[in-house]
Amino acid sequence: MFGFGVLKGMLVTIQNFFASYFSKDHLTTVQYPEERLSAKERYRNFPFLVYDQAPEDPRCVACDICAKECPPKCITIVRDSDAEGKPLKRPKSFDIDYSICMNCGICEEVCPFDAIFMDHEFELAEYGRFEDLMYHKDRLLKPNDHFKKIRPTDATRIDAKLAAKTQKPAPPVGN
Amino acid sequence: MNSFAPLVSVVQYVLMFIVLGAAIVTVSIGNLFRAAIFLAFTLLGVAGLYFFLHADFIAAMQILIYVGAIMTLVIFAVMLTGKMQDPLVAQSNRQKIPAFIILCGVSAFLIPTILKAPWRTLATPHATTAANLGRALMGEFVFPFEIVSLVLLVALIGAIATARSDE
Amino acid sequence: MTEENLSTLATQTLEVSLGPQHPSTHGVFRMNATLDGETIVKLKPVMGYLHRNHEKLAEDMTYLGSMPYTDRLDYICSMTNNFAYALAVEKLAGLEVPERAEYIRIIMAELTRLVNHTLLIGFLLNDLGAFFTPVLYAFREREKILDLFESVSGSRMMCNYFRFGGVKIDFSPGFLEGVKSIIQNYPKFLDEFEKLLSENEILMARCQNVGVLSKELAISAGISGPMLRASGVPYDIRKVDGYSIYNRFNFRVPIGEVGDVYDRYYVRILEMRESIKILAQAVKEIPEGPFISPKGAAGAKAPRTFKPPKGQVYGRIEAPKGELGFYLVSDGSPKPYRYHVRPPSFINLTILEDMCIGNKIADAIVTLGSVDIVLGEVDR
Amino acid sequence: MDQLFVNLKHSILIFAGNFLPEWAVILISILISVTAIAVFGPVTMMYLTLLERKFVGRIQNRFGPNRVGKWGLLQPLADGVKMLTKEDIVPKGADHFAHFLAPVAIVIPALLVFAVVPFGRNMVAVDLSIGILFFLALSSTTTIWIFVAAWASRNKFSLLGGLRSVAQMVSYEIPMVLSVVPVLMVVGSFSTVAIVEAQSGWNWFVLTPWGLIGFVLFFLTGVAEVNRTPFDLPEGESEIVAGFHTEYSGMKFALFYMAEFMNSFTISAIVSTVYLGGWQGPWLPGWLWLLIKSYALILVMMWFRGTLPRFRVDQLMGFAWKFLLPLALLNIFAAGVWLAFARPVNYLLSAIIVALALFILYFANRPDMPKKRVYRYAVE
Amino acid sequence: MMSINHFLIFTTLLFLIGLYGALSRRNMIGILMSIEIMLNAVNLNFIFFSRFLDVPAETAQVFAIFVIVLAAATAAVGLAIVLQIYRNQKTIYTDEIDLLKW
Repeated sequence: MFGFGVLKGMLVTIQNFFASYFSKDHLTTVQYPEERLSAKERYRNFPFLVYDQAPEDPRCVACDICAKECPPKCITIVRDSDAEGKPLKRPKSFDIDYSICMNCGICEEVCPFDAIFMDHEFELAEYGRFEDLMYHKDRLLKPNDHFKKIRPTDATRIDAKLAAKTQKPAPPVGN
Repeated sequence: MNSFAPLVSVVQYVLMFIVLGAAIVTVSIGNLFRAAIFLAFTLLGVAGLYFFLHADFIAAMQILIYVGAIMTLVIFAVMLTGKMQDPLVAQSNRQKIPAFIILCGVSAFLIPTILKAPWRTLATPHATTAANLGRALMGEFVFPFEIVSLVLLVALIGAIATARSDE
Repeated sequence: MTEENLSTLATQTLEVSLGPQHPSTHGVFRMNATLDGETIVKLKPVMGYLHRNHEKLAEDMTYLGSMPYTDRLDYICSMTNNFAYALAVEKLAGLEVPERAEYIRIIMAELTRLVNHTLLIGFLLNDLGAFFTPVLYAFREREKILDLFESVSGSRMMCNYFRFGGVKIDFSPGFLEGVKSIIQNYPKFLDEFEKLLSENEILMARCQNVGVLSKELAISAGISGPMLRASGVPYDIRKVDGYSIYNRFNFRVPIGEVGDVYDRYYVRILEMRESIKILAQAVKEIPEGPFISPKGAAGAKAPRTFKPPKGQVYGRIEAPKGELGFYLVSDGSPKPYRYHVRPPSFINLTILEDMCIGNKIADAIVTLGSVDIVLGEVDR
Repeated sequence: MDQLFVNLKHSILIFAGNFLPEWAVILISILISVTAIAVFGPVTMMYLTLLERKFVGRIQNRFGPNRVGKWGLLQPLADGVKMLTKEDIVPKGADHFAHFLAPVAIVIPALLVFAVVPFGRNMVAVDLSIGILFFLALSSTTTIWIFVAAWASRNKFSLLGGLRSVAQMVSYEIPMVLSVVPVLMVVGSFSTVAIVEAQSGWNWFVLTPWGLIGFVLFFLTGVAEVNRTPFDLPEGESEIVAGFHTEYSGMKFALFYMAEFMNSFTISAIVSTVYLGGWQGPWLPGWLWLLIKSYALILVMMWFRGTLPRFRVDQLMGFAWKFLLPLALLNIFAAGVWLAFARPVNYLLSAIIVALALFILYFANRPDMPKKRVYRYAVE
Repeated sequence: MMSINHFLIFTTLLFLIGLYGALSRRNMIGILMSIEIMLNAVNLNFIFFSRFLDVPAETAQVFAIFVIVLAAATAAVGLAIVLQIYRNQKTIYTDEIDLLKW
């Protein structure tokens, strides 16, 4: 009483004032553009598509599972077809509306072909609200090396799995 | 007085005109809230004149009591009777012109009197200090001082008792 | 100018709309307060500015699809929201949860409780007029827990971490060490926090006997969580239901006496200390093993194959803010037929007027702060 | 060093006296003093904002402004440019004239009181015989401009803030005036210069029993007079948005801000003058001593801001009327006793009176004081 | 130095302005404000006389203090009465308060 509680509180704040000059724990601000925190490996932001060799040949087979399971329905896939109109196992267009996507990572979980993953890229500011944040296939496709770089653990596991799959004769998949 | 005196009196005259102007606005403006603001300026100007008359203590009292306290009361009263300050309702009564005539009459009587009167001014103007004032209050004028204190106390209690809503 | 509004000076009241844009309404919440001077004579909460159709959206989505949406209910504690939803669905589908997953869940839930209560106390002090200092100290400590959440689930706030029958993924390496350091350091921070706040005369004067909620009213209004316990009702779903594996842990339930803002504040501080005790036990006992049951893993991989049997279920947990329940009706399809949330914030908010009437307007803000609402949960 | 500025002014005047008439020299002398104050006031205010943001920032474990210029030193300029270029919004229903007038008029007393602050030996703009009274009188005029601003804005939050402000400033003025009375009794003059002279040779009034109490009283009421935490109810942002300046933007808002900061500087300067010996001090030049003392007091104000929540209206009033006012009155008595007796005895006697006063007031206010509580846990 | 006549004319005018306000205002608060102006004019005269005429300065200043104090009392009681009238009569216009007029 008698203001001693107030004085005690003031002691705490002044301790913090001085500690901010000495201890990193008491000056937690990260000076963002100059200083950056290293992203956690599991960090998920927006999805991207993986290709192994060439961007024309993505892992995605346009099965549409991610589009169906996406909770906010931000993925739109159009399956490619050859000259005769026979559908091919690759997307003609693959659009993700980043302004709608809520970074839940469910597309990555449900993808049976390990073709879509969550990226670490977060500096995505654009001038256009709609068209600029609509990511088309060309902007979504990134090499497997990028995936390896950002998430080494998952990448090795998945690469091993895919390698095991290709060693075995591929099971006939009916179109 | 040194050669600086003319400058002082220029400032004094300016102050006098400010006071007069503010007072005229105070009594003639329709919006009572603004009238109160101009009254504040009038009172501040008068306080300034007290400073020039070397009545520092009175000047400080003027600011402290008039501007600090009475003006607050007035503005409060204006606010509490806010519905009375409808700009559409005339704020002056029918006595406007008679009042002006009376004014002219009184000034026609007073101003010549002032001009004619043989004022015996002092060679060296009086000045006093707050300490002397205090001694006067506690010595010569102690009885009126106590009476005034009592009046103020009674007025305070009376004001509180009057303004209170009956519950 | 009618006769009526000119009646007398004394009864002229002032109607003030606090919010939806107001510096301290914890989101887009609005209180239509009628003031007599500074005293509140009437207070009407207006909600719904953040309505996002959560429940109906969920009925058009697979069971898993709603999981990320539950994150956004009470966006401060997504983990417990996940927990309640997962618990309800597991009850519906009869899924078993592996031992390790239960421990993971409890660690996450208690960490969330720490986050929520720390932040709440920070914001409560902001409502009291402290210039951001407690809230920034709270943020400083919360960051450490959020870092852990990020390292394990990939996201700091919208964790989307729980899956039916377990959790999404096992701990990342170093996570348990992180929890251990929190168990070690958090009490120190709480001591500092208490030294800063608990005995501060201004805080005590502002909080004591303000926004008093009687035991009877609390019970009949369906209040839950720390608010109910601050009113002196020893009711904690962790003890009552013993859901998950809470009955294995040794912890106490702090009880308030008066049911005012100060009790609500202090009960939360004590609850945090108990949470740390639970965390310590959980970290010590956590076994090795799978983090999700095989059936659950299959369901998470292909959500459309996850079809709980027909039936209805109510799953509830002791969320940091109170009883968070999910009521689900299944018609045997991959989508719930009916999906309803019992949000603690919303129910606790309903008696705001009863707590505020007769107090000053500043107290209404503090009372609102002590109720601990998150508008995402209130408006859904 | 001590007379650096005095000599500077003096040599300018002598130089001017070579070819200018006497009245022009006096005019120049006045102009120099006025310009010095008119520059010093706003510059102090600008850098006080920076100091406050840096200091509170460090208290809150963050940097504070550090982007504009080295250590953010250009931040005040950037803020000024921003304020100047902001749109000046006047509400539709506002009284335009009063809305414009209030912020302008509020700066004038804030600047005028600099005139009686003795910055150093011979460094006072006007040595008024009623210096302290001048300061008190002018700072009391701030009330009506705040109220005019509030009323002219036609905003309920502004009005509430204005009403609070009037009630608070009128209440705190009384203990403020009474807390200076002991010094006036001992010195026998209102003049700030005389007060400083009386404290030469470490006879600082704060070192006497009544002086200590008077110092604390004067400082606390001063903090209340300039509406700073924990007495910042007129602008309590968590309750009434921004109080009386809710509807002000751009430069008008900046003027309010400027008045507040200049007032806090003058309050600190006057408190150091009256109780801390003003510019008296060893080794360093006098003006530096005064600046050191005032800045120390300002830092304490900022420290308050970084730590304390704010009072509630009724508690604020209770604090002024039930504690500060009787204490100030008893303190006058203690000072009288101090004057009446010889050296060693008077210290003892006035210390006893002061201690007794605190003791009595403590017990008299006990029923209103918050109490510590003991919490129990629900039995298992 | 200021001419004594000028100053006295100034105070006279100030007094008359106040008088005009007191006579012509309908609003009771306005009348009170005008009365304050009149009191100020009188006070100015007191102080002026004390400085330049052969009167003890203290006497005049003490008188001025009493006037200020009484003005404060007037304002407090007067405004309280105004509020009470407003509460009972719903008006503070002097020409509408005619309860005693037949």
